[in-house]
Amino acid sequence: MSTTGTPLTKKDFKSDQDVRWCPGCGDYSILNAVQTAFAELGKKPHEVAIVSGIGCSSRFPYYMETYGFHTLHGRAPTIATGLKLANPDLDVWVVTGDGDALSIGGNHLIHVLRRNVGLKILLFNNRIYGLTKGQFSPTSERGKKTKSTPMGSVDEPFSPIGLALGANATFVARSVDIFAQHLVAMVKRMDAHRGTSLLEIYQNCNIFNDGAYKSFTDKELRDDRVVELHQGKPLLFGKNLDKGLSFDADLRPRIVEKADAATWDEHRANPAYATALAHADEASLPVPIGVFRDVARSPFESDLRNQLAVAGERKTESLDELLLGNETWTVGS
Amino acid sequence: MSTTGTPLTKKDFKSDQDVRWCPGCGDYSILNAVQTAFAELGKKPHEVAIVSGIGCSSRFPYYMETYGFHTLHGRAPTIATGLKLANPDLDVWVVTGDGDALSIGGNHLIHVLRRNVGLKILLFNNRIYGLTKGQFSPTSERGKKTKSTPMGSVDEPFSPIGLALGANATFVARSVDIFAQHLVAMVKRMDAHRGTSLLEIYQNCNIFNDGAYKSFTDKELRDDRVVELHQGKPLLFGKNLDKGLSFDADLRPRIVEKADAATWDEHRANPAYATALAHADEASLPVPIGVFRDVARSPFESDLRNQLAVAGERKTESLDELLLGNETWTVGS
Amino acid sequence: MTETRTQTQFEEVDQIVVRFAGDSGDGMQLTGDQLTRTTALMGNDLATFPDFPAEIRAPAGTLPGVSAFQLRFSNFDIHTPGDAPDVLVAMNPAALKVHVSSLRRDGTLIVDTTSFGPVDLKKAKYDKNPLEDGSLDGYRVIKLELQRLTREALASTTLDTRSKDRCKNIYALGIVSWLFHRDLKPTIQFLRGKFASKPEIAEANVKALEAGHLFAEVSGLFQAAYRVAPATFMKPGTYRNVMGNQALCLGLVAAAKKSGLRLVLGSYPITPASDILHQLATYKHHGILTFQAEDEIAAIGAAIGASYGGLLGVTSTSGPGLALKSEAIGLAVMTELPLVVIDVQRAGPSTGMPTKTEQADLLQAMFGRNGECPVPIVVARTPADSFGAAFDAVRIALRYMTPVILLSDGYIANGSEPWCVPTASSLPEIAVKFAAAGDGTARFRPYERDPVTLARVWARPGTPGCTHRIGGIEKEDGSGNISYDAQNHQHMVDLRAEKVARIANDIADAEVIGHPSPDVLFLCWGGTTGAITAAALRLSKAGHSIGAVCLRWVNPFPKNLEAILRASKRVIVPELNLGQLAMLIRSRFLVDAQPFTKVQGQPFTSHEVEEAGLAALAALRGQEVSR
Amino acid sequence: MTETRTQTQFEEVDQIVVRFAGDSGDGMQLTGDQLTRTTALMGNDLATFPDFPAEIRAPAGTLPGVSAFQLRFSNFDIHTPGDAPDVLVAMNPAALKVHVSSLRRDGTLIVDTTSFGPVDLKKAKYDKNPLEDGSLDGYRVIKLELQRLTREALASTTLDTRSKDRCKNIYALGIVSWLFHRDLKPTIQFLRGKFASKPEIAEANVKALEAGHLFAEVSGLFQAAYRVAPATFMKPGTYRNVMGNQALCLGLVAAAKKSGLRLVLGSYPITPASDILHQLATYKHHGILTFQAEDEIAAIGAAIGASYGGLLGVTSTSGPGLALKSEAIGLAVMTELPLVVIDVQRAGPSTGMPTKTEQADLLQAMFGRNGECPVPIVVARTPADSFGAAFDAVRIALRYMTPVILLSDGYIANGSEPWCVPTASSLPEIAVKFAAAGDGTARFRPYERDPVTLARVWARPGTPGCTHRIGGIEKEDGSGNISYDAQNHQHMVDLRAEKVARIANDIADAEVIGHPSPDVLFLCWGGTTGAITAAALRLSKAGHSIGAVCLRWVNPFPKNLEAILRASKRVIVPELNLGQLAMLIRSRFLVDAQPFTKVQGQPFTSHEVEEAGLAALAALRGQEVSR
Ligand SMILES: Cc1ncc(C[n+]2csc(CCOP(=O)(O)OP(=O)(O)O)c2C)c(N)n1
Ligand SMILES: Cc1ncc(C[n+]2csc(CCOP(=O)(O)OP(=O)(O)O)c2C)c(N)n1
Ligand code: SF4
Ligand code: SF4
Ligand SMILES: [Mg+2]
Ligand SMILES: [Mg+2]
Repeated sequence: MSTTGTPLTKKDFKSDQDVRWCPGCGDYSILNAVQTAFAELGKKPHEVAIVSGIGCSSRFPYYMETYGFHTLHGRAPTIATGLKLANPDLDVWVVTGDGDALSIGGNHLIHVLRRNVGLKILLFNNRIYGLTKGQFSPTSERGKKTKSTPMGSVDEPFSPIGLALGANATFVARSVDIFAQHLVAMVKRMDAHRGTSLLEIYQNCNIFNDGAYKSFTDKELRDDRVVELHQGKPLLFGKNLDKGLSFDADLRPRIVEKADAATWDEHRANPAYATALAHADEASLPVPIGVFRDVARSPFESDLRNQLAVAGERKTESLDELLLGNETWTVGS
Repeated sequence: MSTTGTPLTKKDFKSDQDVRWCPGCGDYSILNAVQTAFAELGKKPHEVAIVSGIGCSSRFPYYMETYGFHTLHGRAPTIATGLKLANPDLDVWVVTGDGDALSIGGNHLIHVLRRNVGLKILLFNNRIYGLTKGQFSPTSERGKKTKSTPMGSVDEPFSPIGLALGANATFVARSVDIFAQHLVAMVKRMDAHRGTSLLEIYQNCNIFNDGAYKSFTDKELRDDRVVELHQGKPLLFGKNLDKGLSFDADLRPRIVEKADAATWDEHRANPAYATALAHADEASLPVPIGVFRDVARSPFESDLRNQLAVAGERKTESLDELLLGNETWTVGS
Repeated sequence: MTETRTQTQFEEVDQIVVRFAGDSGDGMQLTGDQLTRTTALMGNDLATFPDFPAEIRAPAGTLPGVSAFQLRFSNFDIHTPGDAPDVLVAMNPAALKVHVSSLRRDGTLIVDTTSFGPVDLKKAKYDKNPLEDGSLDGYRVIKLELQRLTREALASTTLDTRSKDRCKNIYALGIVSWLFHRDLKPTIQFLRGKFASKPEIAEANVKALEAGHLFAEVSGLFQAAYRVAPATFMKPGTYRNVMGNQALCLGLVAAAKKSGLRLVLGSYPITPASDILHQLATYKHHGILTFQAEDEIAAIGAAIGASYGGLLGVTSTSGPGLALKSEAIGLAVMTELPLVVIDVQRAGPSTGMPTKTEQADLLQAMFGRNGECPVPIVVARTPADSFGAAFDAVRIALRYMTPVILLSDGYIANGSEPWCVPTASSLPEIAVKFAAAGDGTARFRPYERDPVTLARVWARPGTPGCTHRIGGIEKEDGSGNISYDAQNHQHMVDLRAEKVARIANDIADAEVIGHPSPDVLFLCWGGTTGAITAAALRLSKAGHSIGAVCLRWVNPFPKNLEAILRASKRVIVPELNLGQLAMLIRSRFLVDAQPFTKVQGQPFTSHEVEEAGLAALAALRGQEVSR
Repeated sequence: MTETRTQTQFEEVDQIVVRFAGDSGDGMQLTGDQLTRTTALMGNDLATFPDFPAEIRAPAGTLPGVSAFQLRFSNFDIHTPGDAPDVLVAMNPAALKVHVSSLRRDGTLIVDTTSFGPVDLKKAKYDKNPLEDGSLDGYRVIKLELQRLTREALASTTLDTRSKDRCKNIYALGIVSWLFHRDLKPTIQFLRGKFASKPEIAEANVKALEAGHLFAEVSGLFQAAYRVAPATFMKPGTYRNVMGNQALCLGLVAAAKKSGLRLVLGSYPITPASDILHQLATYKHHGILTFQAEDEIAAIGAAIGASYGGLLGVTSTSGPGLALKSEAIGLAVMTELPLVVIDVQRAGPSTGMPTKTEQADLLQAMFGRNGECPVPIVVARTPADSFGAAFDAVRIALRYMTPVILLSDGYIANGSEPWCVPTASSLPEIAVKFAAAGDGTARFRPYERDPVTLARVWARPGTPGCTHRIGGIEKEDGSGNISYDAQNHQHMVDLRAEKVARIANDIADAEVIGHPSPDVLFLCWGGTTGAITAAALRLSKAGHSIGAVCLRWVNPFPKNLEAILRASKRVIVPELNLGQLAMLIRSRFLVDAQPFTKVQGQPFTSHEVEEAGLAALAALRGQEVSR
């Protein structure tokens, strides 16, 4: 709770509440990474507010020594929008789950993205409903057997990044709970963006969807199964960065020689390339992590605030003048 | 109301209710085109159900001699989903507006698209709220001055097609209220698709947003300002189809010589090219109409019905057996 | 013919009720608005009732397309726009069909005969021509070919015929202005302003207005013009005319200024609440922030977020939107944040009849949330009273750290009346105190309370040393930590109820209008106040033991209400629903309050209420005799 | 030591209440379930009360992580899982801390002493070690190092230590099984089935079970084992044990089959309603279609769509979800479509305490919609009664063409009791008639009604000649065309209310339990039925003039309710809210019904209710004397 003096550390972002996730849950690593990043960014606890929805992930604010609001299932983006409008200088983060953000809250999510409200959204994607004990979510793979789909789900999943790009998001990135350094770096990148930044974090729910990302996050597989996006750099992967990723004529990503690797540009105005990667097949291609898109557009809250300023310059009017309006008459005593 | 015998005509799809749109509204042309298409497709009125939300556009079902359900603002896709699950053989259409589909109803829209429920969605996009008398909508251009935004809106609009592609839609197309033939053709294309088909229809609201599309739909401008997408054909436009459209390295569409025009393929698995077109700048480039995407994926309702069939084969159980369950004991008399 | 001008007979009357009815394209609302403005400026008391069609523009000439505007003005204190008009202006057969039956017997019917052909009659579902079949015999009918008259008047202009025809309503306004001795100047000024960029049109309209006025005078069609002296009963002060939604917005802004807080409105358009969004959007120079959200839930979410951020969050909607906001209102209750939720009621259920009025959301406002979730409810009673209701809503929300639901309805929202404008300095200050910055030594306790109001402390995010977490899960009092403790839950449920109950300490006592200790008491709330006040005043003046209480707060009830109810022998609750307030009163006080209801999308007429009062009185006397 | 085995003392008792409490990872629910199963199969009457923690898995050893399961079984008719347990099994200090106070004075406390180190005690917020500070003196304390015992018992297996430790709860179950003379076979069968793919684990568990059983017998720690004879009062028939949510699902399926309609469930997961979705999802072979929607609104939308399509639409949720569905329920009312809306209530307001029970959604169910929007409400009263409630909900929804809200709560939903299984043929048929195909000569009129029930005609889309349009706008009766007519609106509002009122003709009369014409009447609804029935029966048996009515339908009320209320001298309404039914009763009948409430996330104990009854009786007698 210290608010002055010496540089803050990770510990200064820990609240006094017991953390109540299942032992082994990926949420712990994310909490750790965010606290680390916040400390390294030199944030002050009282300048940050974290707004969440409902879900295991949405318990996050309780564990952070910042301002926090644990709201309603799916509605965090709306409340965070109001908060940001109220106080554009406040550093507002949103924590949400795949169910919270993409099932019940899908509409609010795409609307903040299109508006480019200055919110930083951490989307914990465990491809399952954790808190309600294991139903499939809008990011669960087809055929997923869960309590609510004993014969397997028949829903095609969303690509959260693809959806965000479709909604005209200005900053979209992806990381993984256990890639601590990468995750910290991504949190810092989000922080630097003006407008909405969305970070999809692959998160393991070891109780209801254990190993969801094992096939590409396991230590031994990682190098061959993950490709990191770096601005202006070729798309390389493999232990010695000896393989490349490129796009065919239909813009389908495909594995190529190192030399033929496409160069990544996160600043492209048109989201088509990022879309191509977002919808790439996870099973057969390396999974991209890093920044998919980062383009500039003025944040909603500053445009709105600007209008107030302009209006204020154009017209001054006392409360009395306002109440009286243009047409009055007087009744004498 | 005739239901037998001789081939039906457009008139057979007219209900006995007075049409109550403003004189000159684009909705009239759309009504006409849909009635024409239905007749030409040989549909029978009782085999069709039209579900709508709330808005001027959503009055549509009242004017069609079919089954019709005028539901709640934004919720038509949910009710249509239930109806299609109840009766997969029924021909279910959804009529919605830009506010209905993309503002309050955005989440339901992206979820039916991802699930690929067998619904045919006509999205009347007039870039305004008609029924509530003229507020800006999620498709209104930035800076739009309306009753609710006297200093101009600061919201970035959605590209409905871009959003739909982001949600993994299997069929997405665009047409214009006054392009009667094209519109009829598009309605027929939708009809042929299995799964969700979404048609965005640019519609003029002559009361609250008159001339929204004038700059490219006016007779004199049309040839130079509209490009029709045709499967396997180059992207050509201009009076004599003498200009072409292609994509630069960043996949930004740009105007090129006829010979250099890109070939359109609506069947691409990856939605990136379609996305590139969907987000193209309307002011500087010809506006694409036609089918952006048409790919195959099994419809939600048939997958779900299949599970019932499989389950039925695997296990037969009488109601008595079900009620008794596995473990019972008897109390004697 | 000029000499006739000077011979104009003026009949002095104390009030006039006039209704304009025509196609929604005919500009009836504009016509009515102008007559109202002028009348306000001439110092009469007045009340208006615009009646919109459901469609933006139904096909011309059809019954659903009819739009109407009623104005009543007087030299005495009036409370409703009147039951039956003295004068009806019907611009086409459909308007005639819909409205003629409400015209006063022997009333004046001005009818535009331009379109009474077979097709027009059919559109209006007339079998025979009503102008010819004797069905209008009881009225003083004045048939005018308005289209021809207008065209003739504008013959010298360069306008095309269609544009000329569009001036028809202004021509009619000219006629009516003469008839009621209304000043033309305000309208002329308005027309020149409105069409500033099209001076041709402006002048054509002015010409039509003056021509209509002249025609009325010289044609000799009218036996006399009427004059209503300015109202004199009014308390001294500066007056303006306001519509309900407008007054409500002014109340919000005034309260925000008096509290020193910026106001953030989160809203989603819906009839008849949209004008609140529109109006507040024009107050940006007062620091008012409006946000048109993607839906009602996002709208209230943004308002809650703004309140959490230390601003004044407000959200406005109508019944179906309130239904959607119910879950979020629960969050505001649980997190004890100030918030004003405005419901401008319309006829339901479901989509219902959006352009018609009703008072059937009271129980939804009281109970439409999961769990024990008490919310105070304040109601706007008349167009001008909306100012005070809104001001009060803000005051209580901030003082008690609670969401407040403000109920208005379509009838008051669009109706208008004169309003004695208060000076800013006469309005009470609204004290707001935020938690002060801490030094980090003591943990901030967000659920510490004011012992009097039970309001919790409000800390603005950004304040050093006050970091804290809140949410919708039950929390420990004081610390605000999550708690599943059984006793704590009971405590918190009781406490939230008690907090709302204590608001009774902060609201005005109920006042009895009419007979001071009546045998028959009308108890009403909201938009029926005008009709009930009028009835109670008239009946008590006529010597009947009848009075009325018109509630400003429905939850909690004012402290003196119980005594008033018990003192009267019969309580009648007139409501535009099936008896919602009656049900609250009955269960709370175990008093045999009788609902008197009407659910027709229309307000009560004073007459209906008077009859109900007299019937109750008669029944009571009968009982007393037979006892 | 084998000879001691034959010397076991069996004490015959008529009932036992046992509670298991441990970490949420300790498998308490599974242990309880198995003991319940066995007990059911042994023919006792029983009732259970599982009490979940809010978190999936709070940190091991902490207070919020404690999970408990209480079972009461008997040879006589019981109605609740019991107030104070006779035996408490506490698996760690936190479990001890949370639950010991409810143990009967002189009750048996079996406590696992494995983890009572300083760290463990601190996690449980114990300052001192309760095993040593004398605070447990009043109880018969049996301290066991369960971890060591289990490890020893499994020493010969190849399991790793962690897996061995996981068998601890089964070892404890073995002990308890001996103590209460419970058969081991059903549990052994279950374990072999559950771990079919891991036979090693299965056998280790079986071994632990048997070892626990043997240990209890040979250790001599217990003075005696207890035997509860099978219940004999039960009516003859075939029984099974059912949980409330399960019985509810069976009721839905049975009703669907009896109506010949396919059932479509649209749902969105939410505690404690999710199991309805889970359960129905396993009935695909019965043609049941389940759809996990993107949210609660989509869920009810799909259900409404299915009903419009001619199937039986059902949606299930808990309080916050019901709030979100309110707008759509209004649509179902307006379009008069059959629909069952299930609300398994949990403690509110807002997110509240999701794993705790409450009855505070009654008024939301009654009034939580815009406009006058009546919906019938049926309630589940006990776990097994949920079957009938669900069946009735479907029956009325189809017969009256109306949405029906079915209220259950967390306490009944997860509780279980024996259920006398009806045969399919004994269940009433539910007649459903769809509009027949037309030849297109006459326009189909979707709002033509059955004169008795006022139900409108139901036409399945796809039927030739029946095309029609419906929607949420007010409609003309008969034709179903949009109508803004004032009189029609009044007619339709009245008619929708009347339709719901007429359901009273089709529901069972209220029955008085206990004293047949009591001076003090308990009036209750839903999940408090067990406690109130028990109290009324005991008190009336003891000679007090106390009886109870436990409502199945809350809207409309049964026809004979008024007479019953008026016949009693005092009406007490025990509810887990602040008095919601009481408020409906007071306003409706103007009877001074007194709420007796508790809002602690926990059910009433019979004891609490008995005290309230006796107090009311005493007050009444006092009054009678003083009169
Ligand atoms: C209105 C409402 N509906 C449903 C729920 C129940 N609920 C709580 S969390 C949740 C989903 C959680 O999934 P996700 O967002 O992926 O979070 P996770 O627990 O996996 O981190 C649901 C359905 C609720 N609390 N409120
Ligand atoms: C729950 C709810 N919120 C708001 C409204 C008000 N409303 C009706 S239609 C509409 C928007 C209409 O815009 P759009 O969907 O674009 O249809 P259009 O009228 O332009 O065809 C709104 C906000 C409503 N009927 N219900
Ligand atoms: S249920 Fe899954 S997501 Fe939730 S806390 Fe446990 S491991 Fe984490
Ligand atoms: S308001 Fe616009 S969209 Fe609506 S009917 Fe009129 S012209 Fe058409
Ligand atoms: Mg999740
Ligand atoms: Mg629109």
